[in-house]
Amino acid sequence: AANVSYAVKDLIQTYRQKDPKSDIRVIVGSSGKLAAQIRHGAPYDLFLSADMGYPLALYHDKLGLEKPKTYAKGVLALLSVRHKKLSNNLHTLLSFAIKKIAVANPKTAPYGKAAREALQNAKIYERVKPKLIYGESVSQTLVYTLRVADAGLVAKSALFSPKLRRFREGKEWVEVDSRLYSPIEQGAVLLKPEGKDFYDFLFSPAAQHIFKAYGYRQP
Amino acid sequence: MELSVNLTLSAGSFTALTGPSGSGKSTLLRILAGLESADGEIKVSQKRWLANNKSLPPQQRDVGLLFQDYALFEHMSVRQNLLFVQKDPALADALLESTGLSELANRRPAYLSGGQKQRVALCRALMRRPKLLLLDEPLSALDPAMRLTLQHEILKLHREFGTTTLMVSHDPAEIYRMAQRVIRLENGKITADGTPGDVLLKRSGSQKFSFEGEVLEIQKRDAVYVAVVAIGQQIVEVVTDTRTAKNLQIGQQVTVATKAFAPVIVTE
Amino acid sequence: MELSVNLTLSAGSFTALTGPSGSGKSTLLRILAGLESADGEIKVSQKRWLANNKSLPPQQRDVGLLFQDYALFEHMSVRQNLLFVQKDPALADALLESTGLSELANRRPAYLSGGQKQRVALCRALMRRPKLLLLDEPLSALDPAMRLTLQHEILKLHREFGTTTLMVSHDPAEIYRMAQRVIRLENGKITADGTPGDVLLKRSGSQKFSFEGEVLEIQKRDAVYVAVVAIGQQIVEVVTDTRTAKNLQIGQQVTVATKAFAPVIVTE
Amino acid sequence: MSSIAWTPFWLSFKLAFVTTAVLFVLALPLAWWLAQTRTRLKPFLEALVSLPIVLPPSVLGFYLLWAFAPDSPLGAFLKERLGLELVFSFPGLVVASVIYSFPFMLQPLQSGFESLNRHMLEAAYVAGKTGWQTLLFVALPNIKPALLSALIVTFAHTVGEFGVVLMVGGSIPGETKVASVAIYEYVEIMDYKNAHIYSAIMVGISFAVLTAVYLFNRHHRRRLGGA
Amino acid sequence: MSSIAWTPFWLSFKLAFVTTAVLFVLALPLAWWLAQTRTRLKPFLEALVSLPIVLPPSVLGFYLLWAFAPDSPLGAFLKERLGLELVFSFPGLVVASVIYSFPFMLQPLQSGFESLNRHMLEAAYVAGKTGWQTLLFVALPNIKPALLSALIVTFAHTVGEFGVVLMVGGSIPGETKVASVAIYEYVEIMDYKNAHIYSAIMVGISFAVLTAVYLFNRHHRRRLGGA
Ligand SMILES: Nc1ncnc2c1ncn2[C@@H]1O[C@H](COP(=O)(O)OP(=O)(O)OP(=O)(O)O)[C@@H](O)[C@H]1O
Ligand SMILES: Nc1ncnc2c1ncn2[C@@H]1O[C@H](COP(=O)(O)OP(=O)(O)OP(=O)(O)O)[C@@H](O)[C@H]1O
Ligand SMILES: [Mg+2]
Ligand SMILES: [Mg+2]
Repeated sequence: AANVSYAVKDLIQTYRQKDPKSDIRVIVGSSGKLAAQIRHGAPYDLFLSADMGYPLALYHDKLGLEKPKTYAKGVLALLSVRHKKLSNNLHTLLSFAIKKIAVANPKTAPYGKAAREALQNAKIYERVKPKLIYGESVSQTLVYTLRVADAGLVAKSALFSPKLRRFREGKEWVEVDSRLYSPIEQGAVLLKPEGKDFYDFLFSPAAQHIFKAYGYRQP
Repeated sequence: MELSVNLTLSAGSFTALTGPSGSGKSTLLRILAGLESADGEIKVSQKRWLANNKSLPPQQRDVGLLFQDYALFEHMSVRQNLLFVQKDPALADALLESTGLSELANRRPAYLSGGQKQRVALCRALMRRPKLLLLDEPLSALDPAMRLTLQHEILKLHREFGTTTLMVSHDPAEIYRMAQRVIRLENGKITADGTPGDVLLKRSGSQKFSFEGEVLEIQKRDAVYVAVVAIGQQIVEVVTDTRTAKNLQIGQQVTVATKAFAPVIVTE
Repeated sequence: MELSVNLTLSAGSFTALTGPSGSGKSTLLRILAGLESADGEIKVSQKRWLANNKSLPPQQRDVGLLFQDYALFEHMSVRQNLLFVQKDPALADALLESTGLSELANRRPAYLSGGQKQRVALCRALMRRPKLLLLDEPLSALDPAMRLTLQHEILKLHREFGTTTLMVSHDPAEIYRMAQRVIRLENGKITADGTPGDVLLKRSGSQKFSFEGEVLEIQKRDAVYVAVVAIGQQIVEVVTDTRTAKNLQIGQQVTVATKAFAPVIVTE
Repeated sequence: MSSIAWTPFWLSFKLAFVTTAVLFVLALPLAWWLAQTRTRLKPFLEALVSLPIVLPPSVLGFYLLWAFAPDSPLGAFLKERLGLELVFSFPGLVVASVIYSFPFMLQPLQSGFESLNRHMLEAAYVAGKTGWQTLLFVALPNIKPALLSALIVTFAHTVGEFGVVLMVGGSIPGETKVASVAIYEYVEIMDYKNAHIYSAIMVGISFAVLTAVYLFNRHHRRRLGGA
Repeated sequence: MSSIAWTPFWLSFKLAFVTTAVLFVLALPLAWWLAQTRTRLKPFLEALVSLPIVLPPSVLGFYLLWAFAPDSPLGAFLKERLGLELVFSFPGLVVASVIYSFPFMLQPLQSGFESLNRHMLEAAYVAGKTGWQTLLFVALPNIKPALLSALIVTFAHTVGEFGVVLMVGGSIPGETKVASVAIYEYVEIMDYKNAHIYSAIMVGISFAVLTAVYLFNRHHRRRLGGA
């Protein structure tokens, strides 16, 4: 999943301190594409997805070595770089000043599914629906939010990427109330024995600390 | 090679341009049509077509040009080729009729014979009733009969349209028949300029009736020798004595003449 | 129009093909070269080139064809055009020399004049020293002098290569000079077949020396009238009496003859 | 399986059609000019107009989004002066596709014009025809194979493109969600069955359209007795 | 900013070069044949060979992945008989690019051949040249504008393509991670600075390559005194 790519950089650095000889290559892509590739023999050792669905599907097809586990829980954030009067209340989105809201595509992206759920539970989905524009991935949704939309529901982890660190919580972005959507469980599945070490490392306190620093919740 | 020409054509005149292959005839025509750039000046009835490197574009020159390689519009039928130049169906049909192309009016150029293409190109050049008509070997691919017919046709239209015509031709008889003036171009320079009579006619001293010819064959018939001589496009037999015959060689250039009496014209 | 021809050419002969525009001359040549499909049979020295809808491909026919529209290889220089056909630099250079193209050997066809292109096409057709040489109006774009030179050149090579030649031409003198046999094609059928003498020569009764000609001009000079008559490519002046002159019209077809005495040949 | 939604297909072909038409109008004069100009800048211009295809489509889309955004100078200009909003709208898709597919239309036309018999064009000039008339009535009909290839490649490519379109258009159903985006989504969510069905329909319609064009062309050529 | 990794660029241009070369060899005879055949199937064949571009690249990539996978009949055959593995390998990228870019090479060549002067080809036949000799030494040099356009569009398009390549190749550094994929990834992880730098390099190199080709062509044409 693309949304973990920021955290993964730090994860690898930490892992390297432990095991300097290791050579870890990261391949970034949408979960669906990567899943299709894995199905057809991609030489990947480990697959980090944005949800549990893809890892489970692979596991059921006997491509995973063990049952997938949740390595982190994603958090949904409301970001607006133009309209800076935000509250935890999603009802801000009903404001006339907000004409376009970027969300990830609920069909393909877990964060999109969560965003829709949150809007539904806040009972404003039908009213904001005409304002929604859909990004195909985390990054596309972010690009929309930054450039053309007045607000966006994005992955909180992305806001810790170098480019977006300048945005501050409470000012440009707020967390969306976690009760409004079911947890975004990001699952990992081990594909080859070679990935076992790093896979185990993901669940170590050191790694979990990094995930936390990137805005994820503990599984 | 440098093309350097100084020339005045009087309005409504019919001038022939002749000269060896590669002497610049086509280039001269193309310059007049505005298709080739040149230094110097072209003035047509007070209007400057070319002066000080300013050149009137071909569109505004009101010329008709028959390209040596025809350059027909490949995607149009014969008739469309003419009508594209000028929406004048009456003229188009008349031209096609007189060039024997009526039946081919709906064919495309790719399906025509060489001579048929040439005739279409001729018709097309005439469609605009141009002020200046430039014909680059317009009849070279045609048989003598068709050639003769079209020579008359061209002359007729030349007069009818009041156009000034410049025609490239290699055929002296054609030039004599059609032009009031001949210009011979050699290596880009004018080497002869005058009436066809002056430039083309061979007056051999006192002999009233003599031709340049080439011996093609010498036959012995009964007691006499007969030399077959080609004079232009005509082939004639001349009875000759044994001594002369013995000295003749095939391919030799000779003069055929009647010595004592004048020739007469016999009309049928 | 249907092309229907039954023809035997003897090996090593030189045959001319003539006839009006669109009569099928080029098509016949293309069929012989294997470029056009046809029903029937072609047999060349015991070998079947065409029989029962089985056609020998052009590549295996060993012919040289001069296309009426030249069809030169546009991306090659003049010399490369020849060498592509046959890697024979000596022959290529000799041909270019004798057609006056040596200086243009490195030019590309797009930069040649019409007559120069035609000469390149002629050279190219000869490069293979073909068994069957097919020339489609090979000299039509050339001036009389060049034409004469190349007629001799073609004949020379025809003999040297021992090739069988079929040449399309509209010029009777050219045919007489070059061919042993003439075939006239009209509307796809052979309407005349014989020696040039039989087909082209006009024997007008008892008159030994007479021509068909066309009156171009009638001039009054002193007391006599002079008629300028075009006979083929030659222009002659005939002195005529007043009564005859009065009856003559410009453009009229006349016979010019000497009645009493035979003409004589004068060699220079 | 849910019933098939036809709107994406309709949108795809509408987009391809409009893009091809717009591109034809834009590329035609430029191709004509490039084929005839003698400027020394020609090689640079030629390289320049080929550039839209060396960037990955989604990256190009990213830059276009940047340029079209309402707070960018261009976007602001377009919005205020022309009332045009190019992000997340069908017109935006058209503009993006036009930019991306430009070389596919330009190149065949230009090379077609370059191989025309120059005397034929000159014959039109001598006949008093302007450059435009010559272009439309003489040059264009005589490069039919190249023209056909330009139209077909542009059309097919626009039908298939989705990187630029997805970025600039944002997959709005009924507005910018074209068939290629729909198929992409099915593959993403591993709904392979629908992906297969939609792909098959897409390929089927395209095949029918292309065959029809080629058949028409063949028929037309025959009727005119062309080469 | 980390220092720039040049390998993706090297891979991109290697891929584009190999693809263009392979496609040229494959498309040339087909284009020649299609331009000359009189079979009634021609319109169908022509439509068929245009199809690879009507599918979205990543969807085409998906199908290719599926076909090339070692457990598919084709993949198994290739692996066992030829020792070729086409997924996640450079040869696989080449094969995928070749399939996807096929119409871009074929179409210009075919339309070039279709507008050649037929008598010129016949002159070669009469001179005893085989079809192949005529194709290589007469037809091809006479469609230079079309040939150039075919090569350049194919090359540029392969450089820019990433949908198919990403799917079949899987972004393996040094093997299948070409520049377009690298840029795409930078955009994906919102490292815009690097995305800009890589895009600029990509556009810069491509511009240089294309300009060089056009300049060379112009120079060459001049030297030969061509039209
Ligand atoms: N496009 C061109 N570029 C350069 N030189 C050319 C071009 N066309 C013709 N020439 C040359 O210019 C000279 C004059 O050519 P032009 O076509 O005017 O001759 P021409 O008198 O018409 O000959 P012909 O009777 O053979 O048609 C020739 O030597 C020819 O080789
Ligand atoms: N490609 C073609 N398809 C159909 N008909 C053609 C084709 N080429 C020529 N014709 C026609 O066939 C007839 C014979 O043409 P051909 O070219 O053999 O004539 P030709 O005797 O060579 O005439 P010319 O002296 O004018 O060159 C003409 O009526 C012509 O219109
Ligand atoms: Mg000329
Ligand atoms: Mg002919």
